[in-house]
Amino acid sequence: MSKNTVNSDFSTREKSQGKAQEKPLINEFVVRFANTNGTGSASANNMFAKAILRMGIPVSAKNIFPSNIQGMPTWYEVRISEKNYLGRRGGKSEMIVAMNAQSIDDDINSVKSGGYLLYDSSRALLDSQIRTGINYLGIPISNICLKEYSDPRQRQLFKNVIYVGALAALLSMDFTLLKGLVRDQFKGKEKLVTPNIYALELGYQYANEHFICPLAIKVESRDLVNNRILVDGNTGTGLGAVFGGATVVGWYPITPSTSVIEKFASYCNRLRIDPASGKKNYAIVQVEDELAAIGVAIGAGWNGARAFTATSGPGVSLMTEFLGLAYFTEIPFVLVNVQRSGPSTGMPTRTQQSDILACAYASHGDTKQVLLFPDSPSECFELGSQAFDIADQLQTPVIIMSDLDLGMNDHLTKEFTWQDDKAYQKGKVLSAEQLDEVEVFGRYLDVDDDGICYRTLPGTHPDKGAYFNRGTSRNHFAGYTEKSADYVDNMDRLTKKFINAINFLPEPEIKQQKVTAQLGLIFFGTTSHPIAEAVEQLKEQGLMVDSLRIKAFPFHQNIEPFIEEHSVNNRQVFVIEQNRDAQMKSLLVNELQIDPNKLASILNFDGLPVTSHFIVQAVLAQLSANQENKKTG
Amino acid sequence: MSKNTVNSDFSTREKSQGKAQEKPLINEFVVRFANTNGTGSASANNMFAKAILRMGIPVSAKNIFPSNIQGMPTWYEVRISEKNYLGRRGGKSEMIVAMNAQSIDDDINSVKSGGYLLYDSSRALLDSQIRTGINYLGIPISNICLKEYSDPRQRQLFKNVIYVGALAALLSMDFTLLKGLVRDQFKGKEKLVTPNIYALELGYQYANEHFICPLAIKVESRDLVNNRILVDGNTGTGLGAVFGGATVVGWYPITPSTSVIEKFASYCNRLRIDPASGKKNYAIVQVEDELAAIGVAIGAGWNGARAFTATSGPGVSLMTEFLGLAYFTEIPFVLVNVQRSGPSTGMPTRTQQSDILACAYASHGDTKQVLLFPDSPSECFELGSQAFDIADQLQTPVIIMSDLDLGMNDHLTKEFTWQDDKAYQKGKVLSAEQLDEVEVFGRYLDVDDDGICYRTLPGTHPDKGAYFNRGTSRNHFAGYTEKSADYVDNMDRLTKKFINAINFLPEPEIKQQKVTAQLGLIFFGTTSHPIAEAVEQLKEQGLMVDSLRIKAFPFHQNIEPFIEEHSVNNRQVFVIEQNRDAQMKSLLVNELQIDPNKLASILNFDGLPVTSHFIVQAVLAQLSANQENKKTG
Amino acid sequence: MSFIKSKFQHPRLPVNDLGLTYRDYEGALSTLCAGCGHDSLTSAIIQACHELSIQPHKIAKISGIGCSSKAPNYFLNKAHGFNSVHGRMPSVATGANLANQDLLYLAMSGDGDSASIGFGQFAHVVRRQLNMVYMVANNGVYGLTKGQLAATADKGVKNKAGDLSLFNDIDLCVMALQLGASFVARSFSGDKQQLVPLIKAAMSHKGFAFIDIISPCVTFNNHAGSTRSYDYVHDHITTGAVADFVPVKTEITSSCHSGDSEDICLHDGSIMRIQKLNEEYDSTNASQAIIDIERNKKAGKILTGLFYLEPTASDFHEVNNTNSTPLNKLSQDALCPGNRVLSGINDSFR
Amino acid sequence: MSFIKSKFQHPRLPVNDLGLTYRDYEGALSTLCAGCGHDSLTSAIIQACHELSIQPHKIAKISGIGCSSKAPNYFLNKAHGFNSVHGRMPSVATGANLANQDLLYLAMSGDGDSASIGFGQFAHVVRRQLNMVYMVANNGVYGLTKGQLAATADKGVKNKAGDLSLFNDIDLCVMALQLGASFVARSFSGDKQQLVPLIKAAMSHKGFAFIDIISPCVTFNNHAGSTRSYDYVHDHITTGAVADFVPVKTEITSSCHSGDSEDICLHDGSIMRIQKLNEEYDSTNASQAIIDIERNKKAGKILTGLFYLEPTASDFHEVNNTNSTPLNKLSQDALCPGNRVLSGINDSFR
Ligand SMILES: Cc1ncc(C[n+]2csc(CCOP(=O)(O)OP(=O)(O)O)c2C)c(N)n1
Ligand SMILES: Cc1ncc(C[n+]2csc(CCOP(=O)(O)OP(=O)(O)O)c2C)c(N)n1
Ligand code: SF4
Ligand code: SF4
Ligand SMILES: [Mg+2]
Ligand SMILES: [Mg+2]
Repeated sequence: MSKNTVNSDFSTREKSQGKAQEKPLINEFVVRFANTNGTGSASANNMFAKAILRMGIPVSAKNIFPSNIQGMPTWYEVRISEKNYLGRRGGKSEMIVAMNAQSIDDDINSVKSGGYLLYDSSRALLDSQIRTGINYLGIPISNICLKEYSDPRQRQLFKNVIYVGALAALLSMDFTLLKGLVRDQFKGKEKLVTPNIYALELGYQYANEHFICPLAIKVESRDLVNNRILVDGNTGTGLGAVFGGATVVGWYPITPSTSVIEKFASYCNRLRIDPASGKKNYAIVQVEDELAAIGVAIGAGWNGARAFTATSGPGVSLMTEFLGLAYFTEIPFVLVNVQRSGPSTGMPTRTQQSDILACAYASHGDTKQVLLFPDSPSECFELGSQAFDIADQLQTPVIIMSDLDLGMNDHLTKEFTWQDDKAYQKGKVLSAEQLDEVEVFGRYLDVDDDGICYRTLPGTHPDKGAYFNRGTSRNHFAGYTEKSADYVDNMDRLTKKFINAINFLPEPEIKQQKVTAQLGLIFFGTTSHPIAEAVEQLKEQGLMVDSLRIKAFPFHQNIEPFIEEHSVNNRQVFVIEQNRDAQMKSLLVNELQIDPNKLASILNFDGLPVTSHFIVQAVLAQLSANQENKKTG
Repeated sequence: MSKNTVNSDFSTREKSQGKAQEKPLINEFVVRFANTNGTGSASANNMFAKAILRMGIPVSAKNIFPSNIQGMPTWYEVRISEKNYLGRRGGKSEMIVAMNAQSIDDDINSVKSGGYLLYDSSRALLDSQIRTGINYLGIPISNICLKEYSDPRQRQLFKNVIYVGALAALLSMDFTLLKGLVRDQFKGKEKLVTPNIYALELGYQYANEHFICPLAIKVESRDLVNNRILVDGNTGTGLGAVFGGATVVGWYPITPSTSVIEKFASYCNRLRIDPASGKKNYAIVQVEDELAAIGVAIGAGWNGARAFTATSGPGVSLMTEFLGLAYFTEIPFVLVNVQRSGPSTGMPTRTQQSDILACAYASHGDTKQVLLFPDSPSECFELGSQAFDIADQLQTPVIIMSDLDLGMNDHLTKEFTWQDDKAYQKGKVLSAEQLDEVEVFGRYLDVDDDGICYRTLPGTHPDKGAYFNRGTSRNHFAGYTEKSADYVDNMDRLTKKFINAINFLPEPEIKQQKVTAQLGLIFFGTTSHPIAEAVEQLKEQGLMVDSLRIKAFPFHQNIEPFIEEHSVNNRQVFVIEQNRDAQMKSLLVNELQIDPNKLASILNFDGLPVTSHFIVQAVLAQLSANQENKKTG
Repeated sequence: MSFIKSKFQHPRLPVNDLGLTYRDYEGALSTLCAGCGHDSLTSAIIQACHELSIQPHKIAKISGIGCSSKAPNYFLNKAHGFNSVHGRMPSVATGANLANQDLLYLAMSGDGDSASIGFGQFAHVVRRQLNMVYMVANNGVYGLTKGQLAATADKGVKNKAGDLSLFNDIDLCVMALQLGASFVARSFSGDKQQLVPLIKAAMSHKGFAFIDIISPCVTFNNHAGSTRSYDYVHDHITTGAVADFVPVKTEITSSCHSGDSEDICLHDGSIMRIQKLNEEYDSTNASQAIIDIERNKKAGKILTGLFYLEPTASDFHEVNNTNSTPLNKLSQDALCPGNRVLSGINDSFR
Repeated sequence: MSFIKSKFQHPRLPVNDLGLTYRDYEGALSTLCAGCGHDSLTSAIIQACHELSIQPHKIAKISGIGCSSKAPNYFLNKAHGFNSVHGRMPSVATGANLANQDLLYLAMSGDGDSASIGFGQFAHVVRRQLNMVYMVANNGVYGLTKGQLAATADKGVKNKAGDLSLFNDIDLCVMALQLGASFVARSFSGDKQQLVPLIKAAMSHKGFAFIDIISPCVTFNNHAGSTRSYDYVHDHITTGAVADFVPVKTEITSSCHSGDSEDICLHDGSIMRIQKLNEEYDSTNASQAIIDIERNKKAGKILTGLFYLEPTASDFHEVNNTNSTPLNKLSQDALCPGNRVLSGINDSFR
């Protein structure tokens, strides 16, 4: 076997130190794991990220996986940043753990000069795979496993744990803490603790014995995490729905939204069993397709239960007809759209923010839908529960616009919070008693002049309040009509309600310099992750930035002034989004009647989360183009 | 029975003349028919309109019918206009034929002062139904039928023919011509000719005997029709598809698109039977829903047949997912969208242009669809056949945006024309021979640098050209890829193709004054019908107008300059559309990067075709608001 | 269809156990064609509900799109109704039922609505054992869009426009039986004597109850040659058994004499009393029912009546083990785990 | 799944009548999980096509979405393929077939793709008698989305995640039989001896041919307790008859010895040779097939083999009376009525 190991030149202490960066890089680098999917690497990689977290160092993790079940390349990128820069950094990484023979050539090229390649030296690298300027850390992982384990599944699984152990030594991680993590992770499956720790130690020892540890990149404990947690957005959304009181779910599996429902289901299973009877205080039904999924949510919403469904791209398209019905019949429910790269099946395991127009104007005819744009798992939780209040109060669907990056990747995020004294806002639903007091009940009477009418639930009152809910035009009393005046009246009221919706929606998050800055950045959802870093980098270029994060559609009245202020006096507004067609910009222009030329677009739509680098380059390019124009124009 | 007849005071010669307008109104008035649906009135009313046409007088007809099969009020509005104003005039009409007891109160109020009410006097009117200032022409139609016919169906049917006969006398129509029309209409069913002519004569005689004929409104033969024809848009579209070479249709019934398919089927049945074998040179399949309908069109388009489907509102929403697939996989086919009033089921028998955004950006992800906007039945024919060339050349779906008014109402329109020497443009499809010559075939290689790649059809070549068509991202050789660069390359090429599409699409129709006029009107489809009249009325107010009719999306390069020119120097551009949310304006603003404040919207969305009156009032209101702003601003 | 409905109420209109008259179960005036089968169906539903003394507001009416799907507007004015989108009623009914299992779900659909666009949803709501009454007004055509052939039209018949039905028909009863529905029947809107007891039994049945009701379209499918015309159906209808519905008057179910082989005791204690007309008839054998239906069809007969009944079937909520308190009535306390639990959850992400 | 496929071609690889080797029928390298049933299915298709000497480019491969629907990428590289959207393959296949009836339509779907989201399209393409081979790779789960239960999963089983299958399964063979498919069979991807002849016969059959192929998902449904695992299927599979496919070598169909009661002569003159293992077996009786399937299921057995075959069935184009020249090959002359006809039409609007 030793014949297969790579020339040890590349894995000696000397080498690995010789080429390392001059000054040690502490708590500010990226480790990339290249694996094969279906080999159990995800949990080991996750363990690595969590160990960093427990050392008090800010960390983020991106799982870049194929639309496939087994055998294809998959990457996991851990960014460690005590500066709290947690967007995807992009570019080459300081270290790569290259466990996949299929992708190793590319992986070798994606190491920064002076960086490290940890690889399985059980098989020799090819000459062509030897790149000068990077450090090769060969560990004969397969051979170790072959010797240590007889069960092929274990041989496979523990490979991953071994390299985590090695990293602990190489990066100077807290090994005791790492072992504690294993114990926590396998709580309930204690039998697995010892072998996992053993595997960690195998790697740890090997590295200590063969390399000078730590390397020139390493971690040091800090206290920078505070009460933040490391969790994915879909968990936040699913848990938010539990706290928000959702009881009815119709759904159909689709990546990357599936885990919203899975998380909802598993928390319900823990937290929503009636203590007296042992029965479920919820009903989840995996239906035949997305048309049925949204139909279930609408039927339940009509009947007064809090209901939701979750889907992605193709599912959203299939839900279009029902979204129009719900808009027009004014039925509350929540739709979680975890966006992925379109169009069509597109890149189903890549991220994007490209369903904005499809959702905002979903369905034929004049329709507008309420959208929420969470940017973090904790906001997924927050808006994921609030969405039910909003839907009930506005009597309309609320669409939570998440995306694959937010939904499926682990992010460092504020801990989830809940006010126990905050009562659910059920909106204008008349009880039997209230109905008794009402002189005339008209389902579509705009009694309060806010566009929101009173509704009744089936079964409420023996004589009053029943009406026939329909997708056809109707008068104030829900009676069928083809009268133009009735139709127009109703449509105008819906517009009024939509404008009024702003009062129920979260305000944008605006960060202003003392003096209005030269640059105004507008963004939303995961586009906000690299902003802090980009702002810093722009500052280094002498450019001050004000920023506005959109949290909801229809747009809050603060947005237009922000744009106006930042598009005069040589200032420039950028709208940053992750789609090709500048969909959010379109929505801003349409709905706020803004001159599109006031908004420059920064569009990243390659399926990977946008980086600060991309943003900064785009800003600089646009600014110099502006200069150019001024000269020539 | 005579007891039931209305006080004859109101139906005497004296009365009917006494209140008539001073100067006779010739060839410039509206006759409105109020009927009950399911009573066979449509064909009689149509006969009336056609008789006017044959007298050489321009005429248009609007059928305002309920979403119901039998027993509900329905109206038929015939506008006679030797000035060639053929948009819906709106307002009150000069004459009403009031045959429906349910709606008669409203009908009486919709007669112009000095106008005429022709009604069935077999039953007495109520006192409340006697309005001063209009002329009552009572004919005991039911009684006549009761006496003349024993079969209840005939009693019902001939009522309608009788009032047409009466109108012939009252309006001084060419009675011989009318009888000739009956003969033409019942060609093949000769048995029906005599009884129909007899019924016409019953009415004709009664009117001549009881009223001074003609009235002060009347028709006079002219020669103003030329070679124009009177036909509905769906006939044009269906026939266009026959001439355009469509062979495969999947469809699902929905008003108002159903007759596109019915017409296609009936013309195919006449014109597309293989003379040798007696077999069909086409295949139409009524499938289970709209998802299947568009699936059929896509499958056939992929396989190289010209295919189409037709639908309306809810069907468009259901087709969303497949539209995204077709955009992304670049499959040609034609979708006819005969728009109706949305959202949801909305007013299914009323017109609107409110699916523009839903179609232009159909489906999740970044997608853009090619749209055509015919404005007349002859353009339905023209674009309805050209659409297949466009789709084949661009390898993408083409959506024909018709509407209920255009599709189902009879319009006076240029005769259908066809160039026998014009060959179908099948676009870049490689034959076996061509494939043999090609070095490397890549389905998505942009060989000509126009964004349009070469495609192959299944079964063409034993060894070359086969590829796997998929909704997932792919490289130049149609291989699956999740590489960001490949994905972006493909998406950018689709953008390039979309821009290039302009070269294949009809140019806008621009009508310019010698000097750029103060007003620029932009409109499309049926919104163009009242324009000639509106322009004239504005001229009377001293306002000169330039106009631009949009015929296709993506937008032609002439449109932006038109807007720019007309939004400087106190000029004003209006976009006229039949929807609530200014959808065409949004599209213009988004796609041309135009300041929305340069475009004032005129929005008619009550389900009835927009009138010149509405447009003129809106223009004047906006202009005075502009003035106001200038003063205060 | 008549336009002026007399407001006159006979002072001695018969009242039911709730003191309600037939009028209390009526709906808006029908706008369907005069003579439409769906109107008879409407009145059978009204009669069944009235006679069973169901509280009208404890019913929820759900439908798709079509003339048949409009019908719920014409009965039970005091019940909420939901006229949804074409072919997707079953999913809306599912959501509604999940939210509140205490209402009685009366669903109305057409053969276009259920056998074409909605066939997938139909199959899956059967599978889901939703506790509902699912009625299809089967006229062999699409009434509302003017007479196109439905998938239930017999092969070889022509519609009024002369189009030929080219393919095998889909028999929704056969499909419901095959997919495991626990109550399956067919009837004729023109035969109230048969129809009303079936509707009553379906409403008393717990679980998924399906009734296919042949309901002629006088406007588009009542011509000679149609196999869904009044005349044709009158002439070709047959049944395997006459069923009578005996409501339970007391809450006790012991009165249920299940010893009598012809009586089926329903979930609520009411009884379906069956008189066989055909030896093979067996309401507990779904396969036999399919064979009978198909044999009759081959013989040119339309078999009607109760085909299958599984009185002890369970419904979705039993299978799901849902709390018996309707989900839409649960308080925030029961739903929201609260802050203390949340902080434990937060810890799991550290 | 292996990543480096040897380019080495054995110089004496057996060639078929067209001079093509097995390799000429292969596709791209599979990216499915090692051991996935779908890969065996793929190789059975390759073998069937090779042995039948079908010209690869005269085949069109159509599929929906799922691991199974990816499979067409892994066979017949020289045939065009269309991987469409989830559950809607049947409509795409319909359009394709209408456009060109001269190709052989090989369709691949999954149980999620066909029994859930696509159930409506499945039912209607059966009804439409489309001339195609419709294969479902039935693994009881949604493979590609990581193991959720499909509607074909047996009631009471658990998936790998531990979710219980709560409702009756949908048996697609029973449905196809009930809806009038003219060729219905079930097989097992692990049993090529049975599967290959069935695929060949399905390809030779004119009309709608359906094969449900149990194709275990090694990753999500191969655990103990699954009824779709290799072990379970091996242990519980049974058949009513062994069928062998005898291809026709000459164009003359007289060689078809239909006198032999066990031989079924197919449309193209090839023969399906049936050896009954069960007395009741009758390939011409769809009702009997359903009964057999269900009886076996109750007995814990999975019945496989050819269930039903109607060799003289007609297909859509026959019913529609379409010209035999494929519609996509008709010239403009045949399609466009031209200006003279148009002016007559114009006159009808005057
Ligand atoms: C998505 C969609 N497609 C088509 C239609 C048009 N449409 C309305 S009713 C109907 C068919 C109704 O037939 P059926 O369900 O048999 O009811 P019936 O009118 O015969 O009672 C159709 C196709 C629609 N409303 N929505
Ligand atoms: C409209 C839509 N909904 C959901 C999905 C996600 N999805 C992809 S494959 C699949 C199920 C596949 O299951 P099956 O058809 O049984 O194929 P298998 O993978 O088991 O072979 C689903 C739900 C999708 N692609 N499109
Ligand atoms: S069209 Fe037919 S189904 Fe519709 S209301 Fe009239 S008779 Fe009834
Ligand atoms: S997940 Fe299952 S069905 Fe999909 S490739 Fe793997 S084994 Fe096959
Ligand atoms: Mg019907
Ligand atoms: Mg499956």
